[in-house]
Amino acid sequence: MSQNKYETPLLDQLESGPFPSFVTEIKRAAAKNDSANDLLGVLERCFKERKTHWKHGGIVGVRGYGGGVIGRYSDVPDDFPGVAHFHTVRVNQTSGFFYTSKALNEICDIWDKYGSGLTNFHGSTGDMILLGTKSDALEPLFAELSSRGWDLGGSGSCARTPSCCVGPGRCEWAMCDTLDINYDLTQAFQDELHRPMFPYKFKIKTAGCAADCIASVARADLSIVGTWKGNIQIDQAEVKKYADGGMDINAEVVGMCPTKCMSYDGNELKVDDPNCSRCMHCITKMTKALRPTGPFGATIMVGSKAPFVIGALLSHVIVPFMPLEPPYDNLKDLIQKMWDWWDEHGKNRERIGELIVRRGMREFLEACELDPIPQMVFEPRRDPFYFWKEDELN
Amino acid sequence: MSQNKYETPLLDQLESGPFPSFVTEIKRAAAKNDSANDLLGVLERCFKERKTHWKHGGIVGVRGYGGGVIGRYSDVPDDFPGVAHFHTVRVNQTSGFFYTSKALNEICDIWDKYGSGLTNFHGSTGDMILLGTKSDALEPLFAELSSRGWDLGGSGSCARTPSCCVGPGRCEWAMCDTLDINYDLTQAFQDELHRPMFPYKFKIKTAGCAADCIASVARADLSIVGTWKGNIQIDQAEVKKYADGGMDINAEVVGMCPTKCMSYDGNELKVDDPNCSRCMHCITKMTKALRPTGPFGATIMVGSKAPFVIGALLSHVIVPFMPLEPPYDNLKDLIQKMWDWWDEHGKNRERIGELIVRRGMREFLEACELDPIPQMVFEPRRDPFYFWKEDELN
Amino acid sequence: MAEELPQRQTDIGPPNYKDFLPPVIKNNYGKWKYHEKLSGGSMVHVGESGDELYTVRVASPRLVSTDFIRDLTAIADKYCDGYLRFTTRHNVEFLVSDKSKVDPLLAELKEKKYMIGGIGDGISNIVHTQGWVHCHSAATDASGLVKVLMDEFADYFTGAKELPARVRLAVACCTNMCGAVHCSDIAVVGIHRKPPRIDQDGVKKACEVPSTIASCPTGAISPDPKNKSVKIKDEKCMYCGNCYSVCPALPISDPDNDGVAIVAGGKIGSLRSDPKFSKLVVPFLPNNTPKWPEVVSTFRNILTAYEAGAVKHERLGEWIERIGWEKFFELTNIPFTHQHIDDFTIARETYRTSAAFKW
Amino acid sequence: MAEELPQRQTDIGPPNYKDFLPPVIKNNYGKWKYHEKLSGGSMVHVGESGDELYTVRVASPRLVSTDFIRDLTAIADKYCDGYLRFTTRHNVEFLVSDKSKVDPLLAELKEKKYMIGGIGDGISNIVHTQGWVHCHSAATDASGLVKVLMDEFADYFTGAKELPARVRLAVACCTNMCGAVHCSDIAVVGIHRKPPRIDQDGVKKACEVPSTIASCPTGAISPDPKNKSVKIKDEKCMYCGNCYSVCPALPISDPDNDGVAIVAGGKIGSLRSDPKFSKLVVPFLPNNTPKWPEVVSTFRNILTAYEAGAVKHERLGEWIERIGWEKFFELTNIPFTHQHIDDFTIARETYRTSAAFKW
Ligand code: SRM
Ligand code: SRM
Ligand code: SRM
Ligand code: SRM
Ligand code: SF4
Ligand code: SF4
Ligand code: SF4
Ligand code: SF4
Ligand code: SF4
Ligand code: SF4
Ligand code: SF4
Ligand code: SF4
Repeated sequence: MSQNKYETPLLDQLESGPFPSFVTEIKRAAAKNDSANDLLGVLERCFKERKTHWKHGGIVGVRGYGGGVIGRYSDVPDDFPGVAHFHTVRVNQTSGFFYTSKALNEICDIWDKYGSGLTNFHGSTGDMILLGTKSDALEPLFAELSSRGWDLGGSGSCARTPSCCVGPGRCEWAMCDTLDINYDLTQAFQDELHRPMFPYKFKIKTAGCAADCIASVARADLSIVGTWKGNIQIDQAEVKKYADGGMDINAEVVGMCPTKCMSYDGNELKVDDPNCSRCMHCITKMTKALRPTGPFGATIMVGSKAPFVIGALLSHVIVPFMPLEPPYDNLKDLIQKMWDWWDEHGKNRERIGELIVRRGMREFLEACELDPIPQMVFEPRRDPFYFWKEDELN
Repeated sequence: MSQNKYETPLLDQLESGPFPSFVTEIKRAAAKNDSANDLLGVLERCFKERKTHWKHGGIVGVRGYGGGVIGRYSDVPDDFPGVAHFHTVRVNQTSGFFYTSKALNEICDIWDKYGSGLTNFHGSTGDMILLGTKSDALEPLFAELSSRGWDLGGSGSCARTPSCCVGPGRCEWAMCDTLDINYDLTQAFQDELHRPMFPYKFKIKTAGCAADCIASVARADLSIVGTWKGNIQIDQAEVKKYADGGMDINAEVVGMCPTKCMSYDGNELKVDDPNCSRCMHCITKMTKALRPTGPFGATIMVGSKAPFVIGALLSHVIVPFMPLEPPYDNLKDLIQKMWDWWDEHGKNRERIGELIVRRGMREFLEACELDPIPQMVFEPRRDPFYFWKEDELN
Repeated sequence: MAEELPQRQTDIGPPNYKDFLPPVIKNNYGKWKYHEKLSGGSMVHVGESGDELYTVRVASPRLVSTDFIRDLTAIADKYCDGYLRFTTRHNVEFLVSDKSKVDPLLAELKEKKYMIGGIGDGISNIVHTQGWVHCHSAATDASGLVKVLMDEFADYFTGAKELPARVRLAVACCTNMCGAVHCSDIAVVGIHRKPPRIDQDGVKKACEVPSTIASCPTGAISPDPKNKSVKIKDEKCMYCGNCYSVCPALPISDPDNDGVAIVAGGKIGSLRSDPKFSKLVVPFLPNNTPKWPEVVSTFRNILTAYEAGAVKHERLGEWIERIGWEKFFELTNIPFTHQHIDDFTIARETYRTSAAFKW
Repeated sequence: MAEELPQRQTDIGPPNYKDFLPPVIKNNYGKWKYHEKLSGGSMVHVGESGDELYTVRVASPRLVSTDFIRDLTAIADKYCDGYLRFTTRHNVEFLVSDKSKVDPLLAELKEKKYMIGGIGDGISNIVHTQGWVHCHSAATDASGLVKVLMDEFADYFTGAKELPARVRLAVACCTNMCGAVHCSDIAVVGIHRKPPRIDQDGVKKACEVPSTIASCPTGAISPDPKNKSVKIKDEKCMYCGNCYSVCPALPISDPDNDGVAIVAGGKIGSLRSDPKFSKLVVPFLPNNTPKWPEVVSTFRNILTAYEAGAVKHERLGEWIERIGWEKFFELTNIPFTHQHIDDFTIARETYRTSAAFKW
C-alpha cells in the first residue's frame, strides 16, 4: 500500500471549500493504490503546465466485445509508470441509477482489486465509469463483474447504454414507464451495444415528460419523451389553496403559458385544452391541482448531438404520440427501421441526425414508414425547391 | 391603326369584375398598335396552352449603356410577327413615384410613338416599364426620353434604380429624408446603374421607418430604414381621446408591444424607453399621441434577395444608427467599401448577401471598417468554432 | 423613324422629385403631424402647420395602356392641379390640396368605375410580375392571377369589409420571385416540376455548352461531348429554368406539370414581430386558366380562417405563429405532405426540436 | 491475478432495476400524486395511496474513490434499508421510507460535512467530463473547474439562496462536449486556438497518413508525400484535435493558447419555451490553474444580472431572450467581438434581420 508520493501544491488548493473535493478522493484512492498515486502526480503536472498528458493508443477491450473500454496512455509514462496504461471501463448502470448498498459495495470490492479504486458515478452518458486500469486486468475484471450480473456499456461505433429519468419510480408526472423501457431496450440491444456495427455511436434516452430530466432532447440520437393526449384535469379546490398560499397564479402560471390557453379570474382556473401544447409548465408549478389525463404515451424524437461536424443538433419530433406498452414492439420496429436506413446510407462517423440533415426528412420518413404531419416541424419550408417523384407528376 | 385581330375567348373572361382589367388595357393599346395586337394573340395562346411563348435572346440596349433594356423574343414569331422582338425599357421613376400630368403625358406620347403603348406603372424594382418595342426603336426612344430629362434604369449586373417610400413627402413617421436620399444616391451612382461592373445586381431601397412601406428589408441588397434614438414623446390628452374613442389600449397597443415596455393603467400611458426596441407598433396605432424624438437617422441593413441559390435572405443590420444629412458622404463611403469587397470576392451571379454568408460577417465588417456590436445579431453563435488571427493569440 | 431626333443625353438620372411635389407637400415637407383614414380609399394627412393633404387611392392593374395614364392625368388636372403619384404597390394616388374637391373626385371616380380603396386594414393591390405577358421563365401568368384574386377580394380593397390587419398579397411567375412572394402574407409562385428536356440538335446549334453548364445552380448539367450537347442529372435538378435562359434548346415548360405553389405568413415591417419569410402552404396547384379556381379558393380558405381567428392588428403570420402551424393546417384542412418539410439550406432549423405541440 | 476467476458471461445487460427499488417505490410505482420540497436538500413524494417517500440529496464530485461509495452505502444502510440512487446530474439521493429517519439522516450528513442540497430553484451539480484526469483531447480540466464553481455557488446549491429558476451548469473539456454544454444555462468548454504542430518524424513513424487525413472534419489535412507526412492548411483548421486522436504526432495542446469559452442561455425541457442551444458569451479565458478566477467571476457576473433581472420561473435563456442579447451584453459589461457573430452552418439565421433592437 502506497503513501501519497507527490507534492501537489496546486491540487491541494482544491481541497478546501464546501463542495466535496475530487482531489481528496484521488488522495483517498492513492493511499491504497499506485496508479491513483501516479494519477495525482501527473494531474499536478497538468495543472502546472496547463496541458493534458494523455494520449490515444490502440483499441483495447474484452474478448468478443468491440466497446466498453476506453484505452488511454500517458505521454510521460517514464515519470508516472502507474498510469502508463490507464484505461476506463464503462459498466451499464441500472435504469434510473437505483442501487442497493450491497450491489455497490460489491462493485467497489472488485474495482479495488483490479483497478485504481477511482470511479465516476456516473459518466455523462450514464454508465458507471471505472477509471484507470491496465490492459491485462480487463479480462479478469470483466469475469468478476459479469458473473455478478454486471455488463459493459458501449463505446466506439456502437449503441451506448440507454439511460432514463427516475420516472414512475418517484415522479408524479411520468407518462411512460421510463425505467422499464430503458431496461427493456438495453436488454434488447445487447448485440448492438457490444459489437460496433453502426456508422457511429447511437444513444437512447427516455424521459417521463417534457421536463426532460435526462436531457434526452439534447443528448440522444433517439429521445423518448412521455406525453399525454387527454385534457388537463383541474382540481379547483387545490387551485384555491395555491392562491391562498400566496401564489400569483396569473403571473406564475397563466401568464407564462406559451400558448396563452389558460385563464384565471381569481376564482376558477380554465384550460382551453385543444390549444394547449403540453409544455408541462403549469402542471409542474401546480402539481397538486393539475394533472394530465390519458391516453399516455411518448413523443419520439431523433438526432441530437454535440457540435462536431455541422453544429450541435437537438432531437426533433418524428412520432408525436406513440403508445408504449411492453414488449414495446412498435418502438423497436421503428428503431430497427431507422438503423437499417442509417446503416445503408450513413458515412463513417456520421450520426443519424446529421444523416437526416444531409439526405432530408422525406427519405428518412419513408424508410421509417412514417407519414409527414405538421407536428414534425416548427414551420413549413420557405422556398418551393422541392423535388417531385415520377408518380406524383402528370 | 389596327383593330383587334384575334379571337380571345379565354382572356375575354378576364374583362368583367370590379378590378380594372389588364386585358382591356391590352385591347386599348391593340386598337392603335400592331405589337399590342399580337401580344393579345400570343397571350391567348399562352392561356390556352398553359405555357409561355417567350424566349431569351442576345443582349440589346442603347449605345454606351450595359443595362436598362430587357431583350425578349417570341418563340412563335411567324404567327405573331408584331412581337417577334418585344423588348422592355426600364426608365428611372422619380423618388416616391411623384409625377405631374404633364410629365406623364409626355412619356405616353413618346411611348406611343416608339413602342407598344403598354407599360407597367411600375416594375417591382420601381422603374417605369415601357413594355414592348423593337431593337431599332431603342436609340430614338432613348434620345427622346433623355432629352426630356428621363434616363434608363438598370438590368444585368449593375446597380438597379433605387427606390423609396413616400417618406417626408406625406408621412408623419419619416425619420430620414427618403425622397432626397433616394434621388441623391440615384444621381451619385449613374455609372454603376448604367454600366455593368458588379458580380450581379445591386438594389437600394430607403424606408422612412420600420413599417418599411418600400419592402426594403426583403428586397434590397442595401436597406436604409429610418429610426430614432430619443424617447417616445407621449401626449396624454390624445391618449385619453383614443381611449374615449373606444380603443382598447391595453389590448391593441400595450399588450402587443413586443418588449413589454409599455404600461397603461386606464389613465396614463408609460413607456420604458431603454427597453423599447423601436418597432413602431404603438406609434402607428396612436399616431396622434405618440411621437419618436431625435436624434433621427437610419439603420443600415444589407443582403436581402429572392431564394436562388441558397434560399431567400432578409437584410440584416450592419449599422444600427447612422445620421443621414446631405451630401450623405458617410453612407456613400460605406457603400463604396462594401462594393469594393464584393467586387473583389464575389463570384459571378453572387449577390452581396450570399457573399457575406459564404465568407462570414467578420471579413465583411472589417472591409467596411465597422466594429461588431450585438445589435447586428439576434443571438451570438452557438458553437466555439471560430477562427483566431495570429495577432489575437499568445 | 427617320425624322430628326433630339440630342441624346446620358447619365442624367431621373428628374428631381422636387419638381413633382404639390405646394402643400413642399410647405409641409417632413412636418406632417398625423393622418386619418376617411374611407376605404381616402385619407387626410395634417401638417404641424394645420395644412391638409387629401389622398384618394384607386387600383391599377399595373399593366396599363398609355390611354389609362392619360385618363388619370386628366382627372389629376381636374382635381389635383395635375399632381398624382403611384404607391409601392402600384395603386394610383390623387393628391388633393383643396378639401372641397375630394367628394367630386370620388364621385367622378365612382362613376367611371375606378376601384377606390386600398387604404387601411384590408387587401391592397398585389405586387406581381410579368408572367406570360413578357417573361420566358414564367411557369404561370401573373396578371391573370392578380385579376381573379382582386375580383374575388374586392370588398377587402374597397373597405366594404375589413381584416384584422393588412394582408399583403403577391404573385411571382417563377421561383426567381420578382414579386415579393418570399415575405408576403399570402402569395402564389409559379413552379416547374420537371427537368428541362434536351433538344440535342438545338443545343449543338444554338447554345454555348460551358455557359449552359455554369448556369445551373445545383451543378446538374454536365457536358455530353459525344453529341456536342449536355446531360442533365434529373435527381439534382430543382427545375429553376436558369439553363433555359441561357440555352433555348432546353425547354422546361410543361403545361401539365407547371403550376403554382402557395405560400403564406410572411411580413416585412418590424412592428410587433420581426420580418418573416413566407412558408409553403400548398405545394402545387394546376394552371387552370383563365381563372385558377383552386388558387382563388385556397386564398379564400386561408383568409377566412385568419379573419375568424386573428386578433386586431395581428398579421397573418403572427396569427399562425400564435396558434402554431399544426393548428393552421387543421383549421384550413390543407393536407400536409413531404413537400412541406424543408430539405434545403436551413432545414434543421425548421424541424420541431421541442416536445411541445398541439393536436 | 492468477487466482481462479468466476465464469464470464456476455450480453447479460445490467441487473433488473426492479431488484433495486425500495418497497415504497414498488408499492407506489407510477402512482405518485405530488411532491413537496422540504428544504434545499430534501423533498417528499406522496403516492395516491398516501405513502410517503423522502429523498435527501447530497453533492458528489462524481470523480470519487471506492471509499466514498462505501461511506454512502453505510449511511444508506443506516437510514434507508440500503436503498440509494444517483441523479442524472450525479448527485446522491438517499431514499428514506421512514419519516422519523429523515432528521437524523440530515444531522449525520451535516456532521460529516456532506453538501446537502440541489433540489428546487438553484444550482445543482455540474454535468462535466474527464479533463486532464483522463482525456487526451482536453483543453482544460473539468473536475477543477467544477470544484471552484461549486464552491463559489454553494449557497445556491444548499438552498441558502434561491434563484428565479433552475440554473443548469456544465463543463466540457473540449469541443466534443461530452458535458451538456450545448444546451446549458451557463457552461464552460475547453478550446484550442492553434492548429496542431506537425512532428514530421513522429508522423512518419507512428501515424497512418490516410486515416489522419480522413479524421479532419474540415478537410484541412493533405498528404506530404515528400516527407511521408501530412500538411495542414492552417486557415481551414478549427482546432478540434480530431487528428491528434488518430495521430499523436500532431500535438494540439498549447498552454498559452488553450483555455475556455463560456456559453449561456441554453435549456432542455420544453416548458414555456422550446429547448434552446447555449450561445457564446465569452470567446476565450485562459487556464489560470488551479482556480480559474476569470471563469468564476464571469459566471458570477452573469448570475448576478440574471438574478436581478429575471422574473420567477424564468430560465436564464428565457430572460435573455426577453430583454434581448444587446441588453445582456450591456448589463454584464461583456465585450462583444467578432467571435460572437456566427460564421458556421446556420450563420444567416443569427443575423438580425429586423430593424427593431434596443440601445
Ligand atoms: C402609400 C404607401 C407608401 C408609398 O410610398 O407608396 C404606404 C403608406 C402608408 N403606410 Fe405602409 N404604405 C405602403 C406600403 C407598405 C408596405 C409595402 C408592401 O406592402 O409591399 C408595407 C410592409 C408590409 C409588410 O410588413 O409586409 C407597409 C407597412 C405599413 C405598416 C405596418 C403594418 C403592420 O402592422 O405590419 C403601417 C402601419 C399601420 O398599418 O398602422 C403602414 C402605414 C402607412 C401609412 C398610414 C403611413 C402614413 O402615416 O402615411 C400610409 C397610409 C397607409 C395606407 O395605405 O393605409 N404601412 N406599407 C404604400 C401603399 C401601398 C399600397 O398601395 O397599398
Ligand atoms: C420587370 C420585373 C418584374 C415586374 O414585372 O415588375 C422583373 C423581371 C425580370 N426579372 Fe426580376 N424583375 C423585377 C424585379 C425583381 C425583384 C423585386 C425587386 O426588385 O424588388 C426581385 C426579387 C428581389 C431580388 O432582387 O432578389 C427579382 C428577382 C429576380 C431574379 C433572382 C435574383 C436573385 O438573386 O435571386 C432574377 C434572375 C436573374 O437575375 O437572372 C430575375 C430576372 C428577371 C428577368 C430579367 C428574367 C430574365 O432572366 O430575363 C425578368 C425579365 C422579365 C421580362 O420579360 O421583362 N429577377 N426581380 C421587375 C423589375 C422591374 C423594375 O425594374 O422595376
Ligand atoms: C432527480 C432528477 C431526475 C433523475 O432521474 O435523476 C430530477 C427530478 C425532478 N425534477 Fe428535473 N430532475 C433532474 C434533472 C433535470 C434535468 C436534466 C439536467 O439538469 O441535466 C432537467 C432539464 C433541465 C433543462 O431544461 O435544462 C430537469 C428539468 C426539470 C423541470 C423543468 C425546469 C424548467 O422550468 O425549465 C422541472 C419542473 C420544475 O422545476 O418545476 C423538474 C422537476 C423535477 C421534479 C420536481 C419532478 C418530481 O415531481 O419529482 C424532481 C425533483 C426536482 C428537484 O430536484 O428539485 N425538472 N430536471 C434529476 C436531478 C438532477 C440533479 O441532481 O439536480
Ligand atoms: C466518459 C465521458 C465523459 C464523462 O466524463 O462522463 C466521455 C468521454 C469521451 N468521449 Fe464523449 N464521453 C461521454 C459522454 C458524451 C456525451 C454526453 C452524453 O452521452 O449524454 C456527448 C455529447 C452527446 C453526443 O453524443 O453527441 C459526448 C460526445 C463525444 C464526442 C462527439 C460526438 C459527436 O458526434 O459530435 C466524441 C468524439 C468522438 O466520438 O470521437 C466523444 C469522445 C469521447 C472520448 C471517447 C474521446 C476519445 O476520442 O477518446 C472520451 C474518452 C474520455 C476518457 O478519457 O475516458 N464524446 N460524449 C462520457 C461517457 C461516459 C458514459 O459512458 O457514461
Ligand atoms: S422527466 Fe418528467 S417524469 Fe421524468 S423525473 Fe423529470 S419531471 Fe419526472
Ligand atoms: S401545459 Fe403548457 S401550454 Fe398547456 S396549459 Fe399548461 S402552461 Fe399552457
Ligand atoms: S415606411 Fe414609415 S415613413 Fe415611409 S411611408 Fe411607411 S410609415 Fe411612412
Ligand atoms: S415602439 Fe414597439 S417596442 Fe417601443 S414601446 Fe412601441 S410597441 Fe413597444
Ligand atoms: S418571376 Fe420569373 S417569370 Fe416572373 S418576371 Fe421574374 S423572372 Fe420572369
Ligand atoms: S432547371 Fe435549373 S436546376 Fe434544373 S438543370 Fe436547369 S439550371 Fe439546373
Ligand atoms: S469533452 Fe473532449 S476532452 Fe472532455 S472527455 Fe469529452 S472528448 Fe475528452
Ligand atoms: S485540429 Fe481538427 S480541424 Fe484542425 S487539422 Fe486537426 S482535425 Fe483538422
